[in-house]
Amino acid sequence: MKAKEQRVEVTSDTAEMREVVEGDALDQLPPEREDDSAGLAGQIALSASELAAISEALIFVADEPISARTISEVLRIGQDEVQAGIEQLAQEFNARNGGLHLREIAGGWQLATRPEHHEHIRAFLKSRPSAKLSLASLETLAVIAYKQPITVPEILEIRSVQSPSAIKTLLDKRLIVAKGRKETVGRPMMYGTSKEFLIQFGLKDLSELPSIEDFEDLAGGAS
Amino acid sequence: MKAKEQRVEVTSDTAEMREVVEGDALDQLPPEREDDSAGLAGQIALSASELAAISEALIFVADEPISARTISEVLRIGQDEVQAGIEQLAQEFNARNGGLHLREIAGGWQLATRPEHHEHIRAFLKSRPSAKLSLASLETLAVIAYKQPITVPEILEIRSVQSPSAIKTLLDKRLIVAKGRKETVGRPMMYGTSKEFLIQFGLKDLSELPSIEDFEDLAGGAS
Amino acid sequence: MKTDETSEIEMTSHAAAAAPAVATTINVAGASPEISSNQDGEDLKIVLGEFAGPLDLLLHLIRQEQVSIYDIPVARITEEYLRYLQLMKDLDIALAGDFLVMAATLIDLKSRMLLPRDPLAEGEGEDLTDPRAELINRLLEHEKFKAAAQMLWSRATVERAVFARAELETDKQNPEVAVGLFDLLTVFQKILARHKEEVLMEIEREEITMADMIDRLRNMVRSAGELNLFRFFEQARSRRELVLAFLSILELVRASEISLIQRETFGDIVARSMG
Repeated sequence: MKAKEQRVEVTSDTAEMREVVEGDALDQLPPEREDDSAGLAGQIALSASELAAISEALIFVADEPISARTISEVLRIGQDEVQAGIEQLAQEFNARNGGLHLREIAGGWQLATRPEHHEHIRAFLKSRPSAKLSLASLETLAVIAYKQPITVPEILEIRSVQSPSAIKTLLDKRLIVAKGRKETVGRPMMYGTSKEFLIQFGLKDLSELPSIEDFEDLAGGAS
Repeated sequence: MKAKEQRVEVTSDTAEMREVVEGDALDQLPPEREDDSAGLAGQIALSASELAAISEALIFVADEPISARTISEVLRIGQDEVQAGIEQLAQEFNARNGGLHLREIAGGWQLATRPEHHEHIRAFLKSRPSAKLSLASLETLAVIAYKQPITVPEILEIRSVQSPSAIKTLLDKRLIVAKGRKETVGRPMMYGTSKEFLIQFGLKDLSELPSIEDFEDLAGGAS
Repeated sequence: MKTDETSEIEMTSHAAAAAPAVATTINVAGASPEISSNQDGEDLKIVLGEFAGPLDLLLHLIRQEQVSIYDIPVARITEEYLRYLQLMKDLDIALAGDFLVMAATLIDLKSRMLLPRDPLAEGEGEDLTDPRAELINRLLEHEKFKAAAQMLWSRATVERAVFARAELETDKQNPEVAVGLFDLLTVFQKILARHKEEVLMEIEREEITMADMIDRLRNMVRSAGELNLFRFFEQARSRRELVLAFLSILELVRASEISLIQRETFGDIVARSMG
């Protein structure tokens, strides 16, 4: 689930999925420890290498970055242990220098290709770089990222524009989300960046953004 | 007509920025071989480890098993060489005994989880913390959220589509709760959103639901 | 000029004929448009730089004129700014109101710079601040966000070179559409719009009879052999039709033409032909 606090997932047919997974695919599998589903109370004893392997499998299967916490909950194993296991795994992956790397992004872990292979991958996928944000949207996003939570009038004020169309674009692209109301006249809605923002801009979390003051030198010096 | 276009460019600093930025960002990427796009005719010289890494990346992003032949066509490299590279890669992967293995299936290569981990994977898939809604449920939820407390016949009146199963789904997901009976004929049950709903959508209280006015702030606004 | 996209204007052949003349005179904001030789000038496409807002344009002009942001020659910059707006007007490009507001601000500033300081206000020590101060602060602030936008841009560029895995079977089994708060509102608005339309249509629609409804049900079950009743109900356009649909099911069950099957508690109900 993206941006937990803000979103609800929608699916067409969950019941069907269960049947497929449980019925079809899994019957063919070799039996696993039987106490798994039963032993809700007890922890599972896993060797470090088993833990790493299972974490790798879960990271691969998850359709978005998955946190050590989620993995620790699924496996009922201490979060620290899982975190350490994944960090070890990431090191191995990255030392391997293969086609994949394991990275921390948007509060979770993800397997992804390396940037240096992008041309070959694009050639294969026949994909072009995805639609870019307009400069207006990008500047608006920067304002929101650094001033969040912030209301529409405040954003427009900073940018000296009257049209909120860039804000609407960012909302449509799910790069920003509503963050409650401001307790002033009219209780305007406040906005902030989303998990999708972290993913698209390759950030672990917001603290990874350089401080806005770091841009001051650039700004002053330009003239 | 279109063939003979003439361009007048009013240059601007922003256009420049684009180039600069794009230039910058890509410069940060490790350089890729330059003859890639140019050398349609010639083969690319790749070291065995590069070839393995790129093959791995391609197998990873492909949405179905990908054959050595396809890879050899994308990279413009002999098929035998590619095949040997992948087999080597598969051996490494499988010797590693990690969470993934590289397998040959349906005439192609595929990365997949190992059967012995499927129990955990299934546990994870089941645990995905999400309230999953069909479009019908979402519509029903929207009506309830904005018109609460509301009875089933009233929902039906607005949605003009059958909703009983959607209401049951929403009750199951605890997104809505019964809010007493309406004092009319038949005393139908009224429904409203729950605390769980607030949590899922990251709301402090219902007043934080975006209103039509908030929407107009974003959509209209521009004069 | 739109604020969102790079403006592209295609001019007609008439305009193209005049293009060379225009080309030599366009020199606004220091921009020297390059015009490739007009081969036979049927079309003229003008690509304008993208200014994300009036502050962007202003910053550009300040840089163009190579003046200090802390000591803006207001008269000169205002003139350049207005020339740019005039060019946009000449080219018939709709300008966002933002640019006009800024023009007004600049003109106001220019006139205030020309006025001698109010001696009274000076006495109170309030008007000692540069009338340009507010604008300068805005520009400095804007430059910071512009630099931040640039940083985001390069991050996104790198990120676009990184790929996640393709969709897996397990994703498809669990298709997810993330829904945010505003989706809830959008969906609600759509329903209201749809509802309004249906109410209008209902007035004109011919009323269906019980016999029609029974025929419809019979045909639907027969043609498919099996019919999910929810699908049947969904065809009902009004509450009245819904009632008729329900009654027609009862009728065919009573006549043993169909049987009803529910595979799981609260699951969908399926009608099957008994013929």
